[in-house]
Amino acid sequence: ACGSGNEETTTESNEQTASEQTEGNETTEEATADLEGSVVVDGSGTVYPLMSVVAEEYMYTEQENVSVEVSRAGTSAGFGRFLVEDGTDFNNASRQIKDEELAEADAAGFEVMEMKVALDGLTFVINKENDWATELTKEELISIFHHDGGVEKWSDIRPEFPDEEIHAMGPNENHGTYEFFYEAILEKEDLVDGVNLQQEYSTLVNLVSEDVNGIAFFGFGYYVNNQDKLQAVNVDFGDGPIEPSLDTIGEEAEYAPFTRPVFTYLNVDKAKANPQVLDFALFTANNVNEFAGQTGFAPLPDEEVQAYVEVLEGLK
Amino acid sequence: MKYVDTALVQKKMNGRLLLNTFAKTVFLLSTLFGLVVLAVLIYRVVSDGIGWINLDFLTGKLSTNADRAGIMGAILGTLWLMAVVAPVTMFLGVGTAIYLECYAKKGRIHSIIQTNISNLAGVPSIVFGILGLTIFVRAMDFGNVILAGGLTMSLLVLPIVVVASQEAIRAVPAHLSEASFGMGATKWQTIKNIILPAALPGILTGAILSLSRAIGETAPLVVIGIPALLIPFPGGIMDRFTILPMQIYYWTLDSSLVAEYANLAAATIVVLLVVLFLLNSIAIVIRNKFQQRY
Amino acid sequence: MEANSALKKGNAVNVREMIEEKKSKRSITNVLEKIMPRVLLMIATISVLTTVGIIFTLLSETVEFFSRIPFVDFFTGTVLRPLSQNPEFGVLPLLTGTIISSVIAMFVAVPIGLMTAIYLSEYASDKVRRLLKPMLEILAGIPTIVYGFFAFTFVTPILREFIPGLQATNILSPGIVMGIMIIPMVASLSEDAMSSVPNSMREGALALGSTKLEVTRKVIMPAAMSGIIASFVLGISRAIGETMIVTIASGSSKNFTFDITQSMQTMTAYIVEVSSGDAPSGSTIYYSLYAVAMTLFVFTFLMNLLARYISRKFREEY
Amino acid sequence: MALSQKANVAYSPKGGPVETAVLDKKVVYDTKDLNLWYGKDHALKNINLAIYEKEVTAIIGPSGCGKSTYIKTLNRMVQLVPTVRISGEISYRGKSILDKSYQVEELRTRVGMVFQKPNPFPKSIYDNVAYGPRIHGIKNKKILDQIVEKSLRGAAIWDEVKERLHENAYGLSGGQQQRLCIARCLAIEPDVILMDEPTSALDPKSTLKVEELIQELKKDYSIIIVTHNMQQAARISDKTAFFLNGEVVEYDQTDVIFSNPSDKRTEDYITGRFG
Amino acid sequence: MALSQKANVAYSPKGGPVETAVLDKKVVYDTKDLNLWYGKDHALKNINLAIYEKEVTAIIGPSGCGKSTYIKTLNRMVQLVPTVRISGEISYRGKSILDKSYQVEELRTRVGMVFQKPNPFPKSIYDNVAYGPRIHGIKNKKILDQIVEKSLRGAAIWDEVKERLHENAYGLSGGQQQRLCIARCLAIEPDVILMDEPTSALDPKSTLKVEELIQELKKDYSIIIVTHNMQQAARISDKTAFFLNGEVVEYDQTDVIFSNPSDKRTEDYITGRFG
Ligand SMILES: Nc1ncnc2c1ncn2[C@@H]1O[C@H](COP(=O)(O)OP(=O)(O)OP(=O)(O)O)[C@@H](O)[C@H]1O
Ligand SMILES: Nc1ncnc2c1ncn2[C@@H]1O[C@H](COP(=O)(O)OP(=O)(O)OP(=O)(O)O)[C@@H](O)[C@H]1O
Ligand SMILES: [Mg+2]
Ligand SMILES: [Mg+2]
Ligand SMILES: O=P([O-])([O-])[O-]
Repeated sequence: ACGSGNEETTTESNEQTASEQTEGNETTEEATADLEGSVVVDGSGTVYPLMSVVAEEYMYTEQENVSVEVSRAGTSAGFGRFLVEDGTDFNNASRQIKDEELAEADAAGFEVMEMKVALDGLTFVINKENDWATELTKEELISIFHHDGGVEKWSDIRPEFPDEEIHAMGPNENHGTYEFFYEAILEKEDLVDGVNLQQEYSTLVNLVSEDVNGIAFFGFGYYVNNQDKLQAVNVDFGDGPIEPSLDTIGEEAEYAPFTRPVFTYLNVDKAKANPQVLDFALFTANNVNEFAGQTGFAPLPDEEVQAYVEVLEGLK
Repeated sequence: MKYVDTALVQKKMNGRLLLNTFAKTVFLLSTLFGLVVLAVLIYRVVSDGIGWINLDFLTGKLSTNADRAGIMGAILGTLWLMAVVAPVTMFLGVGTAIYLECYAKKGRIHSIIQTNISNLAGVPSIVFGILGLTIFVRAMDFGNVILAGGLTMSLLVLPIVVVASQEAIRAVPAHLSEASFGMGATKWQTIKNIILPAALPGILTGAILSLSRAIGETAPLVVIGIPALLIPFPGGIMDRFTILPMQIYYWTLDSSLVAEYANLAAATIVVLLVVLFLLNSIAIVIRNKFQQRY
Repeated sequence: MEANSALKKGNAVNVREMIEEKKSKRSITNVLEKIMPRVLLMIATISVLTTVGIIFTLLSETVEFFSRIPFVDFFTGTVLRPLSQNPEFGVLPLLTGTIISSVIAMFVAVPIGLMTAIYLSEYASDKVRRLLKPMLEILAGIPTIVYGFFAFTFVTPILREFIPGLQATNILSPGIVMGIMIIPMVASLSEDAMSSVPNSMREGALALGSTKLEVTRKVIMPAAMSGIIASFVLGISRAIGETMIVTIASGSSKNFTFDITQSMQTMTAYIVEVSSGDAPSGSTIYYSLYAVAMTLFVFTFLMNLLARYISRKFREEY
Repeated sequence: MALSQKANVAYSPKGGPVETAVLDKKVVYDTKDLNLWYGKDHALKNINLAIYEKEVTAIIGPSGCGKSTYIKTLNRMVQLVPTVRISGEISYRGKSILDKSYQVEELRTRVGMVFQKPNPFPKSIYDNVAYGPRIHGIKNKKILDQIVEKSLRGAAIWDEVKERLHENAYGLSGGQQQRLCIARCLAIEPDVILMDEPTSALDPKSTLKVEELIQELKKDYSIIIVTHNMQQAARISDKTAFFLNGEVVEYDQTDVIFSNPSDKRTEDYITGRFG
Repeated sequence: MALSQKANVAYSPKGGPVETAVLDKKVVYDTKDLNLWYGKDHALKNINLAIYEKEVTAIIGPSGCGKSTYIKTLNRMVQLVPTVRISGEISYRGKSILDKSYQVEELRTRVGMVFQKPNPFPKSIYDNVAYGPRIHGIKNKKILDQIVEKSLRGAAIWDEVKERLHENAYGLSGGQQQRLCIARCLAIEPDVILMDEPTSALDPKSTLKVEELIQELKKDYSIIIVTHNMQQAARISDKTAFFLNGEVVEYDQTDVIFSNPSDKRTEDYITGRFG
């Protein structure tokens, strides 16, 4: 029930999924409340909506004396706080941890456990009044953002498009979303000069919703919640335009080239030392699929999640 | 020989008077401009927010779910922050003011401190945030807890309290302290028994005004770092916390995620403005009621 | 009256003796008397230590920053890409953002603040002044976050009705709102300056047949000019240091541009952005935070000094 | 004492018709049944006075008797005090100035005023004098130069300041400042000059200069001067009004007032028995 | 005038030895060659004065002559002004009080002071009187009660305030406030009471009351009173010192000063020729 104008379409179906899944999960409803202490989560702004809901649910239904605080400095910045001695307990990430970062964890002397929490579709959004760029090929999209794409105006993409300058935007380098885009899609080629990179997703939403020539990319969740203000570009990966949706952004589904897993990283040593951290990790693994849909993510396959539960149980 | 042509003067007179009347109108309109903006601002905020203010909102926990989100955590955080700021600034501010007004000789030390205070008053609040981050959060390793935030805010509003206290102390007529000295009281006895009680209303007024400044400040706490989602209520000065302006900040930013957050932000602004209004009213009451006529 | 002296003689209480007797116990008073000045001096020193602390923290990290990024590159660079793979640290985008937003603010605050001051000091009756002044002061007491919200959700949409090219985040709207926030400051300080021009000056001019407007323009304002200008400078200083309004309403693009319809970042907003990202200490971007803060500090410090210098140096002798 | 002319008594305690002065002197100001209150404070009570052209009229009386209030009523400066209420009538050159329709700005260009404390503007000497002409629309530099010189000469200060016209007026001594204020007043060529204790802030030498100046000015202007100093009134004025507690006790030729007052209170005051 | 006793002249213009008073009166204060500067301003010049026990000594002189400065030197209050420099000597009961080693607080518990403007503390009447004893460590409620009553009786104000001891002192009239200040001073049972124009802010009736009180008090205390009012000095004092421009022009029995002054300036002052 936290969507905006789009409640009828998404939320209801999600609630159904949620309740179905709840039946399969005995742990959820029993609030045992025997743990206390705090759990500190930082990192991805993309993952924030999902993890904040998980954390809130955990505190309301599971352990009311445990304080789970969730911040959202962005994936990379979050790792900065995570990969130090006495850092945060969890770091959400919208890209995979890098080798250098893992090395830092080693240096700080603790073990990191990676948990995928959901699947996210990198979504390109345009203004509601933009009636020409509603369907673009993957290559055309890349050419808009690539520094060498040779595209400045819409008409540079296709001659029938307006002769107007394109305003390309995206989250800034603090964000995993940026890095995913930069590394996996642009293959580490620089972004176009003059791209407007912002810290806050809300700024991006506003910018595009008010700018006919704007185009921005970010996680699917930020699009779902702003369908009244934005429209998504349907991407043609070679087999015709695909609309990003919960159904299409699965790992094997049609939107897969722009789909990426999102993660949370756990400081294993802290989980061993602090039962509430471990407990929250378990809760997350057990319940994250339940909340994925309503926050704009596609859920992971159940087996994958179950594997985490087993690993975590082993830490007890 | 006449230089001043009376007829000409007479002719120009009407134009000058008209210009004067016109200017007066423009000046009045300018004055009203600020007030109109104020009215619009308050109207906007209230109309967006008032529907969301109810007991559950005021006493509830924070939530990502707009319907059940409450601001008790932020209110308590604000109160805890005040619990640090009020005594610290009063102690430092009044102490400094007493030193400057009663002890310091008008010399180098006096002018260094005095100049320093007026400079400090002009330092942007965000710079205090960096100071707090570097000293309290990191070097002293408090972390981003109430104590660190409170100490940072205390330094930020210190000049306000110092200046107000100085004025209050200076306003205590010399003949009162002379009477006390004349009885053989020592300086400290005179300060403690005569000057401070007489200056108290002025000092309190300044302290309350400084508190209301501290309550509204956001920038330093952004730098210090306040979690976006923190549900449990703070219970002591070493707890992490959020405050009303930070909640407004996050809700404003996230309004693109959940549209109702904009209403929550507006509702929180209403609460914040009411708190500020109450504080300022108290300050005015103290100023009017307890001000002694000597 | 005779009864009085009788009372004195026959009285059991001998205050003089008691005072003498208590004198031995007055050591606490004496100790307090000795240590209080020192204690208070120590307390007073804390404000100085705060300044020293600010300068020291800013300076030490800034020095490290400049050991990585040449001083000249920082102050002449027009590209600011702190987080990029190949970062660049030119502060000019932030400086222009800061200066442009402050200039816009002053375009609002100076005329309106000054005219308000004139109205209150020269035209308004006592009663009206007593009513209007506190109301204006409310405007100064509104938290900046509220102004930020106001700029973002109200002023920008309205401006967009009139200025089609205006972006959703832009420097114009927060500039205007900062100006509104500063009006009471300019008004109140200018009004103080004008009210302190002695009445004899007003009477002298009125007696020559001047209208109030002429008195104000030709006599009061020139006489109060130093105070008025000082109020402007303090207003600018306030605008330079203002954070939340620009952070919320101008976004975080680091454009080096003079187009006020665009999103720009100020020094303060940059500090907010970098510290919300919580840059890991040791990284260049972390140090850049301090370098920018130092620049900001020096800027506002100079403004405050200037204001004080103006109001002291050019104070009129009446 | 330099009283030479003789005129009929112009004082009319019962508010009856004022007898016209001989020697063809016209009435400049005619005050009838003037009452003035500051809030509840009855500061002027039933004032009836006729003031004549090209004379020096002195107003004397103890502190607080309403002297300043009265002359400030003559150019309506008194109405700057918000609580003031006035009844009765003052006519200037035949027109009732207390009428709302009478433009004060115009009145004040015809009636100059010099105050107790010299109050030059914080501008150059030149700009002080040129202030009046300028606001009345005279912009021509040459004409202004002439006006400034003439006014400064008229105020007997030209020789002292001609070398430093563009220096700040605050560099002048108190006596010079006061004469500058008189010059400023002359620059708009007034008809009447009101002076409220113009020498009380000055040393004896400056006082003498200003007194001489006043004697000179009365050839062209009608002057009303308030003074605390009875010797001064006796020295320079043609007529003298004695105020007490907001009332005019006696108004007559100056030599009559000082040599042969008809009211006991006047005599008491003049002989220093009170005030 | 109630002067009955006779004493030798205690004035010694050349700073020579002061003759001892007859009638067994001891010298309380002895001032020798006292000079005092406010910055560069030479406010007291070569003062030599001996003040006697259980007498009223009046100090008269025109405004600015140094009267207040002198009596504030006697309890070293004058040193609250930072620019003050002093040379010479004042001994109180034989001890030099200008010595750094002399504790001012102690001096001031023995020498009370009453000021020109009544200056009660913004506290209750009771607390005002109890202030002195309290700061000197007397906390016992019963004893304080007694002291308060005794002092208020001593200052002849007990009957007027006994019903409202715990009301704020600012509710009292000016004259009552001044007597309260005297009571406050009596509460620490001083030896000397300094009074700086204690009646100048009071109406005639209150003045009379305070004057009667002073006559009463001198049975137990030595009183030094500064006054502008020569009649008052003549009415209540035993000795009078006439100050002029920071110097003591004449010091003698009050009746001598007023009937047969030896200095022309004293006579001029007393007969109202200046000041
Ligand atoms: N602005 C004012 N508001 C209220 N009362 C006033 C004001 N100005 C003067 N008065 C009162 O009006 C009475 C007459 O004052 P006015 O200044 O005319 O006396 P004055 O004869 O000029 O005395 P002085 O010789 O002291 O200048 C006095 O009682 C004074 O207190
Ligand atoms: N705090 C001060 N600083 C500088 N000069 C002072 C100070 N107090 C008094 N004076 C100067 O010292 C001189 C004597 O002043 P004092 O107050 O002793 O005079 P006084 O005889 O008490 O006059 P009054 O009758 O007006 O009270 C005066 O010229 C005065 O200007
Ligand atoms: Mg007057
Ligand atoms: Mg005195
Ligand atoms: O906020 P991010 O998910 O892009 O790091």
